[in-house]
Amino acid sequence: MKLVTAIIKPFKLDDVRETLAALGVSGITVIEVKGFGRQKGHTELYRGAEYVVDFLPKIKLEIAVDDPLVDQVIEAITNTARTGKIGDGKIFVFDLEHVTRIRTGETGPDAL
Amino acid sequence: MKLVTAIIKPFKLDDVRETLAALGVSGITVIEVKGFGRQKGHTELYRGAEYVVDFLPKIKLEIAVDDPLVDQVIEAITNTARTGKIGDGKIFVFDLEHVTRIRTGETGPDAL
Amino acid sequence: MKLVTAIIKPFKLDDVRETLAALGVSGITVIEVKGFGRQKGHTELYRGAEYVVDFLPKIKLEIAVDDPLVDQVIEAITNTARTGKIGDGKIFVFDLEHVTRIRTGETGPDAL
Amino acid sequence: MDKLTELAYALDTFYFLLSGALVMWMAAGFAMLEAGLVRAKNTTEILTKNVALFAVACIMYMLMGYNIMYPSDGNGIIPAIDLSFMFGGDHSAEKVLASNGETYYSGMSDFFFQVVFVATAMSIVSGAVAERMKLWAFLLFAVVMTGFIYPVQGYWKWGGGFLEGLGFNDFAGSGVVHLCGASAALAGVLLLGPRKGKYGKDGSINAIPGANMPLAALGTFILWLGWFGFNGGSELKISDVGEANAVAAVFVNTNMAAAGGLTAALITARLLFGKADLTMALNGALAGLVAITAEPLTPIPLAATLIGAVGGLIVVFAIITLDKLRIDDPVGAISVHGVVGMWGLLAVPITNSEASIGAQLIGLGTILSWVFVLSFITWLLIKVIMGIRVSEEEEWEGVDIGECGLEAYPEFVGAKGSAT
Amino acid sequence: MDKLTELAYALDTFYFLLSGALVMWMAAGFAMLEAGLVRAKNTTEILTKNVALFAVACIMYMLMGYNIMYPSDGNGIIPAIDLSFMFGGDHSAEKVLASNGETYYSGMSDFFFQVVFVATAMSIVSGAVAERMKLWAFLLFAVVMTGFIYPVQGYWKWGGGFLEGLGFNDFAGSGVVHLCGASAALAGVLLLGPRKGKYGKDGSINAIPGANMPLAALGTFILWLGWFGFNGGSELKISDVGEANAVAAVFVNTNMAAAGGLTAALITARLLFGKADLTMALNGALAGLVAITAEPLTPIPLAATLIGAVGGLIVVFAIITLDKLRIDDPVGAISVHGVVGMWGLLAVPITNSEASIGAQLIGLGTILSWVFVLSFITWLLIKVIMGIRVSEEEEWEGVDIGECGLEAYPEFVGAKGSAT
Amino acid sequence: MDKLTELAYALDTFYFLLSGALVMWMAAGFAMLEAGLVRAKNTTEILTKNVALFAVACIMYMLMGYNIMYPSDGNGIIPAIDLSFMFGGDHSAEKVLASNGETYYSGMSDFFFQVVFVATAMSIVSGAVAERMKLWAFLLFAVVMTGFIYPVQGYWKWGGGFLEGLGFNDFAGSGVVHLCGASAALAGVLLLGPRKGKYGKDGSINAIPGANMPLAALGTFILWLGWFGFNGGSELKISDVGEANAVAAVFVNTNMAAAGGLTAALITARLLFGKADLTMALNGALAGLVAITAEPLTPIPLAATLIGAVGGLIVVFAIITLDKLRIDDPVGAISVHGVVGMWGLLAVPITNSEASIGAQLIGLGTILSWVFVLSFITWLLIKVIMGIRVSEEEEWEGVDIGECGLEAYPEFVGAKGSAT
Ligand SMILES: Nc1ncnc2c1ncn2[C@@H]1O[C@H](COP(=O)(O)OP(=O)(O)O)[C@@H](O)[C@H]1O
Ligand SMILES: Nc1ncnc2c1ncn2[C@@H]1O[C@H](COP(=O)(O)OP(=O)(O)O)[C@@H](O)[C@H]1O
Ligand SMILES: Nc1ncnc2c1ncn2[C@@H]1O[C@H](COP(=O)(O)OP(=O)(O)O)[C@@H](O)[C@H]1O
Repeated sequence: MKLVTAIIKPFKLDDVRETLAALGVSGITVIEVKGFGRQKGHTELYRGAEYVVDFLPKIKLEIAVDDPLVDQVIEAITNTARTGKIGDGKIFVFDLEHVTRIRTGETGPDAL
Repeated sequence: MKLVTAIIKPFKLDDVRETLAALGVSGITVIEVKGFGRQKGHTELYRGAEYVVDFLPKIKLEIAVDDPLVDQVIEAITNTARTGKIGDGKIFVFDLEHVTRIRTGETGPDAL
Repeated sequence: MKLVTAIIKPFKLDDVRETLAALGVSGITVIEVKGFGRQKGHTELYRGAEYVVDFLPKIKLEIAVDDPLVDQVIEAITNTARTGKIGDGKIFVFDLEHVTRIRTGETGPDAL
Repeated sequence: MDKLTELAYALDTFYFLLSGALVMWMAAGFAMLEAGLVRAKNTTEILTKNVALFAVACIMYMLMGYNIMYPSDGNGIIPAIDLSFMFGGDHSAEKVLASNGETYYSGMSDFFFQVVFVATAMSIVSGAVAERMKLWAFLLFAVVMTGFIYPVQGYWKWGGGFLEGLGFNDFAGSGVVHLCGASAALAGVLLLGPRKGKYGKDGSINAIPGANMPLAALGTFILWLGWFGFNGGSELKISDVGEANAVAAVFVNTNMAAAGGLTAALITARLLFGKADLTMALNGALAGLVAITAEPLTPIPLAATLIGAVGGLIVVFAIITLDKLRIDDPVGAISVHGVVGMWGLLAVPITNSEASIGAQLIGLGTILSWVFVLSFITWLLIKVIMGIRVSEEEEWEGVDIGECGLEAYPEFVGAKGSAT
Repeated sequence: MDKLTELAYALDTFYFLLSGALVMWMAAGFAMLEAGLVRAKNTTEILTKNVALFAVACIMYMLMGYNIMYPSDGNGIIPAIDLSFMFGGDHSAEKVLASNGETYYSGMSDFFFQVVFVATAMSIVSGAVAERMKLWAFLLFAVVMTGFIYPVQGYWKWGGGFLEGLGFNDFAGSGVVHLCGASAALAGVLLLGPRKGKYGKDGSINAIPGANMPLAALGTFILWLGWFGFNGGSELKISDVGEANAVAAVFVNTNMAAAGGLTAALITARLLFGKADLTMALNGALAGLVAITAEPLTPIPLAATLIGAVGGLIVVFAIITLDKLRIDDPVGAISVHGVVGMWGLLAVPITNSEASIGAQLIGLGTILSWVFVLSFITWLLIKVIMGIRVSEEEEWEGVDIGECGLEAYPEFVGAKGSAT
Repeated sequence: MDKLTELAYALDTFYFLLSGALVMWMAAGFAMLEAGLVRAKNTTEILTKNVALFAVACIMYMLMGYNIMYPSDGNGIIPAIDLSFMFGGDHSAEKVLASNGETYYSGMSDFFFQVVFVATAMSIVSGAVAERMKLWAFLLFAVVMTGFIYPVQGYWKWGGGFLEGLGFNDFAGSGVVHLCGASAALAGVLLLGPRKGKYGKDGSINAIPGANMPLAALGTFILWLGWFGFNGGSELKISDVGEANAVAAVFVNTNMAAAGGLTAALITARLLFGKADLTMALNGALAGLVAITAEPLTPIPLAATLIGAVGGLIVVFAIITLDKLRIDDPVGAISVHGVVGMWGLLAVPITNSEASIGAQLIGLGTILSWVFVLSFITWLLIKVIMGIRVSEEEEWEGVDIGECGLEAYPEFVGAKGSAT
């Protein structure tokens, strides 16, 4: 199993969620984060003093999936979240050693 | 070392924290997240228009533990966070390659 | 590639970000978290009843870096985020199996 | 001379209307105070209760309450009811001129001033039962309270009933309004039980901090301002030197009592807890206001300050004590309006030589027992019929979604669903 | 006798000034209501619009509007303009005494009372076009609206123009102020289009919840309070028994209509949606207030309650219907002030035997068409010159950063940039 | 005739009391403005300061201040003190009737009006020293300021002291209240130093955005409303045609100046920064109000607008300049009340031919130096005794937890502890 995490632009959340649901992904965890990367923040003036908004609001998704689905999930996110403009975000994939579903105690792929 | 992460229902936070402390877990990092899974959100009407609350508030815990403790931690969380109702959450375990304690520079299990 | 995550004190964020930028790190994702560890929260009285602020506000950084940079990044964070007082935080390192840049579809170290 | 009488009538009416408008504004004060002191997940619902109870109070008092409280006739205990106010009507100029100064303000302005008082009494209740009482059960209680329970005891004192006859003194309603509201609240809270998580099985008392302190402070300022109408308007007349001086003295004393109460509570909290607990300071200001309400005219300013300060002192201990008794009142309404309301009633004889402690005790006891008993029965009936408490799950999730279908702060992470 | 006349003049002036101050306060009410009902990312900008429109309204009405609306002369359709108000001046004591009661309050107080009315009309617009209209385009429209469009129709009715001559009844401005504001808003909304994401391609209507319910409730309470000045002051005089009674009746009816509107909307929403939608209840209270504004004097309190209740009922359906028509009005301003404003005008003949449904319809039609057409042209010109809508990207990111360079809640995670 | 005199007395008293109530309301305005412009982690504490300073001001002014400021006697510089106000007492009807119009309002109402002014002066201070000054040190200063420093200079002008004799003009207190508050604030800020992180070692100036813009806007609206009482009440009398006209003119000019100030600041900020900075617009409105306060009666409306507009222009540059001088004033209080207060004083001769620039300068200099020097000494003493600044760690963590033990927004992630 893998944990696919994706940093995306906030307004793409709904589209991505729908695409993933269509793929059969059964769960997603969403975290609001602030991103710092090639896409630069903006400098604002507040009462005449500078005010750099360095960190841009992003959404981080965490999706645990069984191995066969990984590539499809990556592709689906890439296609749906892309605007082609800088700051579209990243996908990171980690090895997931173990999963438990708290409700039932099931473990492994069944628990996803 | 492993990183155990758990997605749980928010109101279970205090109980889980206490159980883990009893196990000897020395640190926890807590993140407020929104979850999307089998447990469905609810549809509300706001001024007559539909308003789907898809994402339910959840708490994500991250606990770095040394290998011998992993199973106990998983079990403790499973038992404490379980309500038996859908949406109780998941536990994900990752391999943790390296740890540093910033204050002292210690690394490895000592740093936990 | 590795994912370096660091839990730090909030007011160190700007310094750490600058140090990392100087190292050539091209992106960081920042998450506000609450930490529970050796540093104890404080007990307050609200209207005469106790009110334990167990969880202290912390900042979690996630930085995906290519292998050669990992040690430098750990060192830089350790040095910059250290105040020497309890609660300075931890650095956790994970193996990062795969990276995609959503905008371009690039993968691997190029995508960082 | 006739024009002069008319002008005086106009001034008194205007003064009365503006006082009423200030009291109406107190509804906003209660709404903000309560919205600030509950958790985010219960905020929309407490706002809904506050706006809706005001509307219910106006309608019920128009339909029934006003005629019960100020009946054309009555035997001192049971008023003679005709329920005709809803059709309006006012004093003609001829009648005013012929009345020899007896009729000196508009009847409509009288209703306006009175109706906002009943809303105040009801607003006191909403805070105490916050975060767990069902919305519609609460509104049903509001119907009974504002249409019947409040007006009857109001009649006993202000409508010329037996308490008035006994020499019970209550200038602007430490008893008739504040103690009344608190008694109803107490009955509700006893039947309702504390919020989940407030008291541990081991006897521990857990703090449940309010979500929005600026709102709580704003609410207190609004109430403070509105109280100038509440007490100032209760002089009922302003159009000669003596009356104008009286109204001015009431303004000054009302303000000083609030200042005294705030200061005393802030210092007490600092000494007891080691910190300057803002919510206690706010409750202290309100306690000062409640304390002076029974007699804001006769004290000199220094005395008013002290009467308020004692109120501020009392309220801190009352809040702590109620918590020990496991009477869960999220905003401190029972302490502020009930416990300190009693202090206000009992303090009248200190500065008003016409008042007697005996009459004050009778008044206090009458109001407390009438309102408590009637309210208890009403709450109980509602409990049997439709239940008064939301489900455990709804309480965890917050009553906003369950009752109102919308969150108060939907975009702020953690606003909903946070633990405790 | 002269001193008596002077005193009456003073009382009437004072009453007028305080009424005006209460109406001024409504600007804060609109600001809070709108700030509560938009998303966090658009909050600073809506606040900026609200404070700035008030300033623009004051300045333009001083420079032009007041003289247009209350000209020294005119033919009933086109006023004779002299634009001299900005230089001030007031009635001398001699003139007052010689006027035989005709001149009974200060001219300056009249301007003050009038200028806050025009600000009210303009505040209605800001809510409807919120979250997508450019700030400076909006302010440019405010210049034209408050300097020209509003005053001209105001002249037709209150300045002694042809609508007054026709027997059109509009006591405090259900038409002249509320319908006027709503008509301008409608024209703007039609040209502007709905917010992105509000209506799906598949015909779905998406809710976009407001970010801060306590502010919305506070705003409604402020408006409710201010309305006592709005309607109460519109009697224009208080200094004898008849006038004092009239003002008191207006206070009572205004309050009862709000209560009726709130209750009706809350119950309707509960029946339709299954939940007690707070925002509908708030809109219901405002609807009740708008409904009674055309005639708050003649109804008995029961009738006022019912007129308000019908307003509250209408507003719920109006909001749903406008949404179906894809007319996107984030705060419900067009429904509250426009649709219910019409109801208010048409309800006048029910209780006022001097009003005729015909004259009411003519007035309604005149105001609606004049304001809508002129506003449409103005918006269109502004659109051509500088554009009226922010860029798509700015809309996604929130207009706060784009227009004002600062966030409303910069420290709260998720305040900005959250999806939808 | 006697009844007429009494009625006039009643009207003037009522007008005075309501004006005072509006000024009291300004305390809420300052509290909201400041709570909006500080960071979330310092919000509870600034609210606590604001409510507590009001209470302290009332008590100290009752005990000492009022008798110092309006003494029974004095030599123009040192007042003869008797400290008897706290025991109350008012004009008898006989005295009023015998006074031949000299005694035309209640003495108690005078105290009420005056006491809320001193609270205003003190409120100005709290904003400037926000986010780093110790709570109890601040309240100790409030004791000295409201009991002694303010009343002495108040005596010099309004109590019949030497500034009054010199022909110094300050209608409602651009100097006596606003410059006074700002001078005390400046002394405090200089001793206190800037907030950590405000100025970089490299000379950079960092913006520290306020946490809650709706509160800042609400605070400004409250102040705007309250200012009608502040300036309008300072005419002191309304009961004849001339006085009524004067009060009306004051209302109009006060409003126009605020509108002018807001517009000028908004446009200036837009031109300088490229964005419509809401906080500057709000400060601009307040600047307009401060500017007109020294003379709101003689200007024609157009002139009032311009005097306010100049104030709005000045305030933007003052804020930028103070920042360059590293004088850290989180809410802009020194610029709004101090710099623009001076402009207000100096602008009096433009429209009031009885004022001279010389007398204005003497008044300005006297108030500024007296208040600054005395305040500086007081702050210094407090600093020596108990310290005036919180610890570095407490400042990073926010003073809410350290001083008050509770967070303003405990449920919102990131409310506390966010960087900077
Ligand atoms: N090396 C990295 N480690 C962690 N997060 C990153 C990294 N690089 C980028 N990110 C995240 O991805 C977001 C988008 O990256 P950015 O460099 O701005 O644009 P792009 O995705 O187009 O390359 C950033 O805001 C940040 O949250
Ligand atoms: N595949 C997954 N990847 C990431 N998070 C998941 C996944 N499945 C579930 N979750 C998280 O766990 C929470 C609970 O899951 P859900 O399917 O609703 O119920 P249950 O835990 O009972 O199976 C979700 O709200 C989500 O936050
Ligand atoms: N075992 C752990 N797992 C996850 N997070 C931890 C762990 N230990 C500490 N942390 C995080 O690091 C923060 C600092 O740890 P703490 O024990 O307080 O001090 P120190 O870093 O000085 O050892 C905690 O607040 C928590 O967020």
